[in-house]
Order: sequence, then C-alpha cells, then structure tokens
Amino acid sequence: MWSWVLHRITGVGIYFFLLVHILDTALVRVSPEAYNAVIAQYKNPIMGLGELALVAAIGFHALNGLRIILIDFTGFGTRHQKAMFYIVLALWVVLLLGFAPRHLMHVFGGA
Amino acid sequence: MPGGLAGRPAPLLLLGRTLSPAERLGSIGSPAGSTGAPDDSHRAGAYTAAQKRNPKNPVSHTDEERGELRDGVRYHQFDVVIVGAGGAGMRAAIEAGPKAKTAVISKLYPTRSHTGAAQGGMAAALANVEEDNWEWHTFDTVKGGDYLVDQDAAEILAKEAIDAVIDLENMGLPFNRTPEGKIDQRRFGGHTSDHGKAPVRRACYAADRTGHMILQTLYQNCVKHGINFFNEFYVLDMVMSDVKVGGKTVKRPSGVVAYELATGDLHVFQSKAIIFATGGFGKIYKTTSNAHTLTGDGVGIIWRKGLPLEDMEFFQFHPTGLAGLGILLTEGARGEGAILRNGSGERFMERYAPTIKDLAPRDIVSRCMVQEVEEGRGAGPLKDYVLLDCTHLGAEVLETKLPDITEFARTYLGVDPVVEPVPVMPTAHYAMGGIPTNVKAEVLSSNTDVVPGLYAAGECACVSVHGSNRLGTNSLLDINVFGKRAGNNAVEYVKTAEFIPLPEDPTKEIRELIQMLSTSTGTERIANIRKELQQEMDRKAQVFRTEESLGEMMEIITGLRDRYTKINVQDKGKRFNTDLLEAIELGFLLDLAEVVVFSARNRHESRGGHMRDDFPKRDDAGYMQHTMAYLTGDPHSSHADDHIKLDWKPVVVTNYQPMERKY
Amino acid sequence: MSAATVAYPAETDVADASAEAREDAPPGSFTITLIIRRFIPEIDEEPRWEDFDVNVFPTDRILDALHKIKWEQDGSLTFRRSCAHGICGSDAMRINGRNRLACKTLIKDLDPSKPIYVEAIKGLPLEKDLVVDMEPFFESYRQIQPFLQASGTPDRERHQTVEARARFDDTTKCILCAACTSSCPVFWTDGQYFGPAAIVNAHRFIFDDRDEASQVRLDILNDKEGVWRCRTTFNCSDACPRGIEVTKAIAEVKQAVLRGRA
Amino acid sequence: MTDNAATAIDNPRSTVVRRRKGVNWEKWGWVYMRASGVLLVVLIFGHLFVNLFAGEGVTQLDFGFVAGKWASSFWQWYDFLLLWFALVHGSNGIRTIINDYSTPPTGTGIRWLLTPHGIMKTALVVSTVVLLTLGTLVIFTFDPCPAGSPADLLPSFCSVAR
Ligand SMILES: Cc1cc2nc3c(=O)[nH]c(=O)nc-3n(C[C@H](O)[C@H](O)[C@H](O)COP(=O)(O)OP(=O)(O)OC[C@H]3O[C@@H](n4cnc5c(N)ncnc54)[C@H](O)[C@@H]3O)c2cc1C
Ligand code: HEM
Ligand code: SF4
Ligand code: F3S
Ligand code: FES
Repeated sequence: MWSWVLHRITGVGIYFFLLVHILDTALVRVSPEAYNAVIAQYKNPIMGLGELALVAAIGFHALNGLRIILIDFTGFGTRHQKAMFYIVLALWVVLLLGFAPRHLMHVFGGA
Repeated sequence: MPGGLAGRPAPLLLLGRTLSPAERLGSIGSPAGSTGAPDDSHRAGAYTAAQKRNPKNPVSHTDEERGELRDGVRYHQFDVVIVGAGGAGMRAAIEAGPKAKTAVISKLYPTRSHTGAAQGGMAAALANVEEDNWEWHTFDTVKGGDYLVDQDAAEILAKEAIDAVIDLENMGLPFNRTPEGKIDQRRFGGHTSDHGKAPVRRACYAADRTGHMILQTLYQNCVKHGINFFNEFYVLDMVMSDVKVGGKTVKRPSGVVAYELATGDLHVFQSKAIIFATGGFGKIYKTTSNAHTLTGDGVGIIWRKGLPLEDMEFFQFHPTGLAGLGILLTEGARGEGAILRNGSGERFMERYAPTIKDLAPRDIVSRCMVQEVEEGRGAGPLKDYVLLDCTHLGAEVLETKLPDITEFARTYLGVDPVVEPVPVMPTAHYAMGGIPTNVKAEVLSSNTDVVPGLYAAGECACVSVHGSNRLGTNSLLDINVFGKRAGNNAVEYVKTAEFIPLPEDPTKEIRELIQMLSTSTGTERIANIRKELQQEMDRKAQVFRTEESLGEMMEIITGLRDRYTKINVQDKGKRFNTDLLEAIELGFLLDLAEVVVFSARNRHESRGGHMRDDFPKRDDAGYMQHTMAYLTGDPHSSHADDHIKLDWKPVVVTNYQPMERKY
Repeated sequence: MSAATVAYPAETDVADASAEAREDAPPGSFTITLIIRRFIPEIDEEPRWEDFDVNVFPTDRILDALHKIKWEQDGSLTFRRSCAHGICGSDAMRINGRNRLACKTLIKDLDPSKPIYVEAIKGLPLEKDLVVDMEPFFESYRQIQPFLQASGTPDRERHQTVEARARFDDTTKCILCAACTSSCPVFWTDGQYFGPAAIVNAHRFIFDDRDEASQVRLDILNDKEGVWRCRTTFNCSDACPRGIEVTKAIAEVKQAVLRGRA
Repeated sequence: MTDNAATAIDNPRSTVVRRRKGVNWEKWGWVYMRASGVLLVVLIFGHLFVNLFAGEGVTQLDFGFVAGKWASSFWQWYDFLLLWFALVHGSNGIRTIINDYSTPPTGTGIRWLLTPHGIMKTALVVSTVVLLTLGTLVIFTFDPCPAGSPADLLPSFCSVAR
C-alpha cells in the first residue's frame, strides 16, 4: 500500500519536473544568456535541495518500479514483495548517501 | 496499515471512503432527485456500477423484478419457490431453475450458508480406491442410525450417492484426486466394508473444505443457470388457502411470506410448489457447531401450520467442539490418532470402550466426556472440559492433514495443538429430526398423507435416512440426493398443478406479529431470554437427559415463553432491522426447543443421539418407532401438554433386522 | 434525542448496562472501548462515530464484543454475521483501519488499552452501520463467469491429475467476503474495477484444466476495468482472511492474458 | 449412467466473446510502462550521473555544458530517447491516474470536452504532444555556437571552429 502511494506521488512529482525541465532546456534554442539565467536558478541552495528531492524521488520510483516489474513477472516477486520493499528502501538510502554529500558539497561548498 | 491511521475520516485520495447509497447513485447517474432521504431504487432490479460497465450482460442480474405492489405488500408469482440457499436448496434450484419459473429465497447470501462449514467429506461407494458398494453403505447407515433409519430411504441415499458425487464433479467441484486422476476417498467413522468387517475409504473430499467446495460449486452453477435469488429475504410464514377437495374444505399451501431485510417490506411469493431447505436449528443450544443464523425458521413455520415434526428428540452432539465455543474439530483428528484425556491426564475412553476407545461412535464418546466432567474429573480451572491430545502426532501431521482445526485452536483458544492438548466438549451439531418427508421429498401431513406441492430437503427435513444418529459424511450426501429429488419432483408437480388462489390478506398474521414486536414496550431483552434458553438446554436436554431434567426444562420454557411476550425490540427502524428478526427467530427457537424436550420426555429408552440416564437401554419392543409431534393449540397461551400431541410412525425395515450395536 | 422516528435506547439504559457489566465482571475480563462508525439511514445524514464500553475476555472476538453491545446495550447496532468462525464471509469490516473478519479478530491481538475503531468496509454503498450493499461486489463476480464450462457429458468424473488440481488450489479457498476488494485503493477510487475477488474467482477457473472457457474470461479481464488496473498494492493479499495469495493470482492472470492462454 | 440434466445445459454465455476491435490500450500501456521503466533506469541514471554527479555536479551546468554534449550525436540520440520514453511513460502514468480518480463522462464531443475528465485528458495530450515536438526540435536543430553570442558562454570548440 505505502509503496504504491509513494510510487504514485513520486511519479507525479517527477512528471511535473520533467515538464518544466523540457521547457527550460528548450531555452538553449533561444539564447545562451536566457538558458544560463534559468539554469543558474538550479544552482542556488534551495533548488539544490530540490534537486536532492528529485533524485530521491527518481531513485525511489526507479527502484520500486523494478520491484513492481519483478512482482508482475515472477512468482518470487509476489511472494517476497515485502522483503523486496525493504531492499528498495535500503538501496534507496545507499543511493542517497552516495549522492547527497557530493551534491550538497557542490551546492553549498562552493567547491 | 499502522494503527495510527485508524479510524476517523481520512483523506479521500489514499484511504477511500464508504459511499452512502445516494452518493453512489449520484456518481453513476441516478434518476433525478435522489437526494436526501434514502430511496431503494438502487436495490434489486435497479442497475449497479458493474452492470453499467456492460449493460448488455444477459444473465448477470438474477433478481427478478421487485414484485407488484398492492397495499404496501409486494406480490410475486413463481412455479417453484425454494426457501433456503444452502446445499439442499441450491441443489434443488439447479434442477428446477432451468425447467420451471423458480425463485430461491434465502435469509443469507447463498455462499454464507452453513453447508460451507462442513469439513470432512461426502460419502459415496465409488470404489475408486478400494472395493466398496452401495449396499454396504446402506448397512452402515442403518446401523449407525441405531436401526431407526427408514431402510428404503437409506437404500436410495446410498445408491444415488454415486451420481450425486459425479454430478458435483461434472459441475466443477475440485475434489482431491488419486494418482490416476480419479476422485480420492478417505476413511470416516462408521463406514465399513462388508457389514462392519473393516473401515473403508468412502468419503469423497476436497481437502478439509468439502462443504465449502460444495456450497461454492452449487452457487456457481446457480449463477450459470441464472437462478432468481432473493437474498436477505426472511421467510416468516407459509400461506395456507382453503381448497375444496371432494366436498371437504382443506388447507393447502399457496405461497410464502417473506420479509426483506434491506427495506422492511413484506413480499408474498405465490407458488405452485414450495421447497423448504432451511437447515438445522442448533441454536437452541448454547454450545453448538452451528451458525448464529441456524434458528430453524423453516421447521418452525411448518410446525406453526399444524403439520407434524418427526424424531425431534434426536440431536447429535459431536464430541470434539472447542470448549466454550463449540467450533468443530473434525472426527478426523481422532482418526489420525488423537486421544481424549481427563483432568488428571487419564485416557478415560479406555474405561468405557476398551476395544475401540477414542473412535467409538459420536453418541457414545460424547456421553463419556460429559460423565467425566460431571464426576469431577474435568480439566481446567473450572474442571468443565476434557482435553484432546494431539501433541504426539507431530507438527507435520497437524499442518498437512488437519490444518484447519490446528488454525481454529490457535486462533480461538490460543492453544497450539502441536505442543498442548486442546480443551474440548461435546457440541450440538446436527438435527436428525425435522419436517417428515417421504423418499420423494414430499412433506407428510400424517404418517401416510402428503401435502401436495410441499417439499422439504436437507437438515430441516427428516426422510429419515439418519435415524437416531447420523454417520459422518452422510449429511452432505443427504442434501445432494434429496435436494435433487425435491427439485425434480417439484418440477414434475408444477407441470400439471394450478396456482391456488391466495387468501384475502395473506400477510395479516405476520404484519400483526411484526407490529406486536416492534411496538412492544416490554422490558425483557431478547438476548437474555435466548441466552437462558440455550444455557438451560445445555444443562438439561443435552447429552444426558432424565425425566427430571426434561421436566424442569419444560417449566423453564413455559416461563421463557411468558417472558417472550414482554420483550422489547429496541430497533424501531425498517432498514436492516436485525433486532426485530432476532426476536422472531427466538420465537422459532422456543417453539422447537419445546418440541425437542417434549418428544425426548416421551421416549423412555436410550437410542443413538437420545440418551436417557433413567432408561439406559435401547427398547426395540416399545420404541422402534418414529416420534410424530403435532401442534394442536396455541403455543403461547398454554402448557405444552395442552398444545402438543405425540404419535408414532413405524420404521421401514427392508433387509436389516435390529441388532445390538457393537463396534 | 432528536425528533427522529427511530427510537434509541434511553441514555440511562445504556449506562445501566455497562455499570452492571462492571459490577459482576467475571475474573479475567476487562473493559474496552469500541468506537463504531454508525449510520442509520432513517436518522443520519452522515455517518457518525459512537463509543461503547464493553466487558470482554482477551480471547473474545470482535464479533463477541459487537454482539454484547447489540444484546446488552443497543439493539439497533447492525452488522452481518453467521458462522462465527471465519468460514462464511459475512462479517468483513474495517477494524483499526484494516479489513478483517470480526469473527477471526481476537481482542488480545489488538491493543485493548486503546479504543478499537470499527467501521464498514469501504467502496461499497453504505446501507446501515456496518452493513454495505454487496450487490456490486457479487455483480463483478458473476461477470467473470464463475462456473465450469466444459463440453460433453461424461458418465463418470472427469479425470484430473494431482498437479493440475494443485494449480488452482489456492483460489478455491475464497469465501467471497469482499475483504480484498474493499481494501483495494484502486477499487475505492470509483468502484468500477472488477476487483481482486472477481479475479481470484476467474483464476480458479482459468487454471482448471477441465474448463474450456479460459479464453473468454481472459478476454473479460483484459479490459479497461480488468487486471490492468491492479497496481500491485497488496492490500488484498494482506486483507484476505483465507490467506489466499491474491496478488499472485492476479499476476498469473495478467501473464496469461499476455501469453494469450492459461 | 448419470442423469446429467443439470450439467448438460449449454453454458449460457460461452458464445458471448467480448473481443474489442482495435488496440487494447490498457494492455499495451501496461507492457509499455514496464519496458520503458527498465530502459529509463539506464537512461535516467546515466543522465543524472553525467549531469549532477560526475565532474562538478550541478555547478557545471550551463549553455556550454549542454552544447558540449549535443555536439555529439550520441548524446543527441541519448537525450532524444530519454525525452520520448520518459514523457510517454509519465503521460501514460498520469492518464491512468486521471482514469482512477475521475469518472469518464457519458457524453461525446463538446460535452465530453467540457467535463473535468475531458479537460484533464485534453490538457495531458496537448502538453505531451507539444513538449515532444518542442524537445525533439530543440535537440536536433540545436546550434552549439549561435552567432553573436558572447564567446565565454559558448563551448570552447566554437572559438576553435571560428
Ligand atoms: C461444522 C460442521 C461440520 C459438518 N461437517 C460435515 C461433514 O463433514 N460431512 C457431512 O456430511 N455433513 C457435515 N455437516 C452437516 C452438514 O454440513 C449440514 O447438515 C448440511 O450442510 C445442511 O445443509 P442444508 O442445505 O440443509 O442447510 P444450510 O446449509 O444450513 O442452509 C440453510 C439455508 O436456509 C436459509 N434459511 C434459513 N432460514 C430461512 C428463512 N427463514 N428464510 C429464508 N431462508 C432461510 C439460509 O439462508 C440458508 O441458505 C457439518 C455441519 C457442521 C455444522
Ligand atoms: C527510472 C526509471 C523508472 C521506472 C523503473 C519506472 C517504473 C514504473 C512502473 C513499473 C510503473 C507502473 C506502476 C504500476 O502499474 O503499478 C510506473 C508508473 C508511473 N511512472 Fe514510472 N518509472 C520510471 C521513471 C519515471 C519517470 C521519469 C516518470 C515521470 C516522467 C515516471 C512517472 C510515472 C507515473 C506518473 C506513473 C503512474 C503511477 C501510478 O499509476 O500510480 N516514471 N513507473
Ligand atoms: S480472496 Fe480472500 S479476501 Fe477476497 S473475497 Fe476471497 S476470501 Fe475474501
Ligand atoms: S489491493 Fe488492488 S491494486 Fe491490485 S494487488 Fe490488490 S488488487
Ligand atoms: S461470521 Fe462467518 S466469516 Fe465471520
């Protein structure tokens, strides 16, 4: 149940990001200045956290998506769906632990 | 879901909600103006969400129209009306439905019927695994019933058993299979080869869910045939009309009156033939394997119409019900080697039945258990039960061969049979008696006369194939064989019969009864009277009976009847008024308990399920006869002696003369 | 009390009963609070929550507690029940936010120190208190043609191997209690989805090798409201009182649709 | 031998086979979600890795970075696939969500369009088509060295080429 709720929420979240992301990327066709101005927004700390959230969302959605696919096509998947959900959470934490420090350093550390 | 989110209204998106009828209608495009007050156009006949999905679906809706409304009562006409949708009722419907205009009226959704609780199996001499024949099966049935069985009926039962099982298989029932792919069979108490020589594998089974599979399969086939079901309709009365036969005016059934639970409406079903299949009435006892809804309504209705009831004193007590709860632990447990022990751990059955011990017939084992407890050798803090010890069987056997009872003990008593013995006591299980019928399932109005167009089958009927003690697995067989016969014979009958005109005001009595109950201002709680009845029946008319205990029970019932006139139905509404129906059901329970006790008091012998402490021997000279009880006066106003008359009916003996019952 | 047509037991009546219960409370028993979502169509515009104190034993079932309320305090409390041991499927309800059978839920398995919330199953039209209209549920069941369809009329039983019988054993256990369907968040959204119970019962026939209409059922479920709406949320499997692996059955039906055969 | 009256009767609905004509969107949508999901794992994580993780992470992003990537047709096709798979996957996901929470109206034509369901579905289709077209055009008509732009915003190879 909660895996599904999260999957749905992250799916919608990513979708709306994607809409915006296509539009902002399209600015490269307008002019480098315009693009850079918008892209600069991505680099401020608040957006930095937003990107972290985005990666977190995609990470969860992707890992859980793979779990769903296993459930759909294997008997193993249906039987061990709970365990697989915990594995998804674990992998997700690992993913974030790998990504977050480095990303936050980029955003805040001014490295 | 974590408990934290429990309860109070939650966000719609995630937790959903329950739609009110009006809302639901709104969302699927209801007729205009269905706001505010609930209206019932969404019920039977109106379409549902799923129907909208595929409006052309031809048989999906099985409710006939709502009936023609006259003076607030809805009238229907069917060739055959079947009361009860358990195994017997639906087996009849499968015969009658395709050939005559048929309605099945049931107070429960069909799949809720108690046939679904049966575990063990269904007997038939298929000889799939070892040599067997129907004649041996007949003998076992007669002997098991302590020779009170009508042997012509038992022959039919055993002979038609084979077709009954094959029919079910062909309808889709998933029986367990032998390695060759045939229906598998297992042993069961009292079923032997060659007249008692050795146990035989005769019970066809589907895991330990045979009854469930039968009920589901029969319902599935009713869906297939598009049978008209009227679910959650309580039949409360049978309509009798005056008919002139050969210059004399006699009463004949012309239909039934039903109360629709959802709306509180009364419906009259006029019909040429009526089949009663309303199941047992174990709820006259406190400790019972029967469902809350087994209140014997059908038997009670027949009784109130002045028709006789047969062999009501014979009630089977199954030895191993979970103590205090009555939930059944199948005989199969002892078949696998489980042992009964008393409070001090003694295997007491060795004292009573030295040769077969714990596998003695149900009636004998039950009696011994009660005796142990009464003599102070029970187990537990109150010394009020004995123990079923399965611990030596090992987890393997319990989990694979007896998974259900293992689960029941764990769930309901918190006792794990793998490591501790399970508290058990006899539980009221099966009514051998009921509405007397002949082998065509026609209801008798006397020892010889039948009521034209009236049929009964299943546990509510008494054919009598079970005599004074039913063999395990013979009841699932009974409902199939005689359910089918009832259906077929009813179809034959309606081919030539005419509708009998309904009397002036067919619902008058029921309206008055409901009026009386729902406007009652009494102080008695329905539940208290019922509880007292059940408790006292357990004490005074259960496994052991004496002149004294039965006499006391008569007094108690008279007192309870008096209190019944002062009950208070708290729910005054029309919709789903289960309070009102519990009151009506209690009326039937009181009536039937009285007949049981009255008939028991009159039988001065011990036979099968009827054990008289003061007459411990079977008395073939005096009592090898069926009891026939008739209602002759107003049950509410007078003492039982004034309104019940008892008579005898001879037992049909063909091949087997009574012998002493030794196993 | 309002001027409603349906009378309630007087306040004193209820108080008396619970006082009585405390006085002669048998040893080992204790008082719990049940908070029941009530709806009496003749009076209530909207469902409301009502608290009841009731004396129980740890081994009592929620069904026993409901009975005690109905029998000793308020006769108008309405719910369905029959067998009382988890075999007939009458009394699926939402207990502390989870779909369960009242007759299979023991007090001791809940936390009796906290109030226990009881309400009707969700997604089906509410009729009264804990009773919902089951017709849409059974309608979906009937639509998947839940009966054996086989040609020919054999004299004896049709043969079936032990393995073939085992193929659909799990889904024959269904008691049509609706605990699964009414816990499915997809079903909640609009009630149009066939629902897990219908699919379970289709599975029972699709994988029965005696049946010849598997394809028909697969076609029925290869529908907008069919198997594809299942989002594998597993609420159904968690809710099933018979321990049927419902989501697994649904997955097998999906695969059969993709393969185009059972 | 047996009287199979009950079982001999024709199965009432066995002839009614409900085979719809045309594409079964639900089925193929379902399959697509899974197939694209697997592909997307590769595409998205590759994308995220290169853009947000490798090098200097988010700080490196600017016109020059994009132009540098799209100068290679590998990255052009890569992002093209990403765009299509992700957007169609997402849009189909949103479509099922709309179906879940809003009842399809019974009307047709303009009456269908003016219901919440109709509006949402139309918006979804229009935005998806527009964005797919826009995105594809941007990727393939992209000019990494637009004339008249300040050289410091452009990728280094622009000046070399000039
Ligand atoms: C726990 C248990 C285990 C058993 N195991 C076995 C076994 O292994 N083998 C065996 O052979 N037998 C067994 N039996 C006995 C057997 O199951 C029953 O005797 C048999 O199923 C009764 O079937 P029936 O159709 O007569 O009644 P039921 O299945 O009880 O059906 C009664 C029907 O009547 C309807 N009804 C009742 N009153 C009314 C009314 N007023 N208006 C409308 N409808 C009404 C009900 O809704 C229901 O549909 C067992 C019984 C129990 C209790
Ligand atoms: C990273 C790899 C991804 C994988 C493995 C993946 C997998 C899945 C799967 C299997 C489903 C179907 C769920 C179901 O039917 O129950 C799904 C649904 C969905 N996906 Fe993805 N997805 C991925 C990326 C994305 C992206 C990038 C978006 C946004 C554009 C997205 C948006 C959605 C949406 C909106 C749904 C519908 C959710 C629902 O119906 O509950 N997904 N995804
Ligand atoms: S699958 Fe389980 S939960 Fe669903 S109806 Fe059947 S028994 Fe109940
Ligand atoms: S709860 Fe519903 S979404 Fe699927 S897994 Fe069960 S049917
Ligand atoms: S009462 Fe039968 S399942 Fe609970």
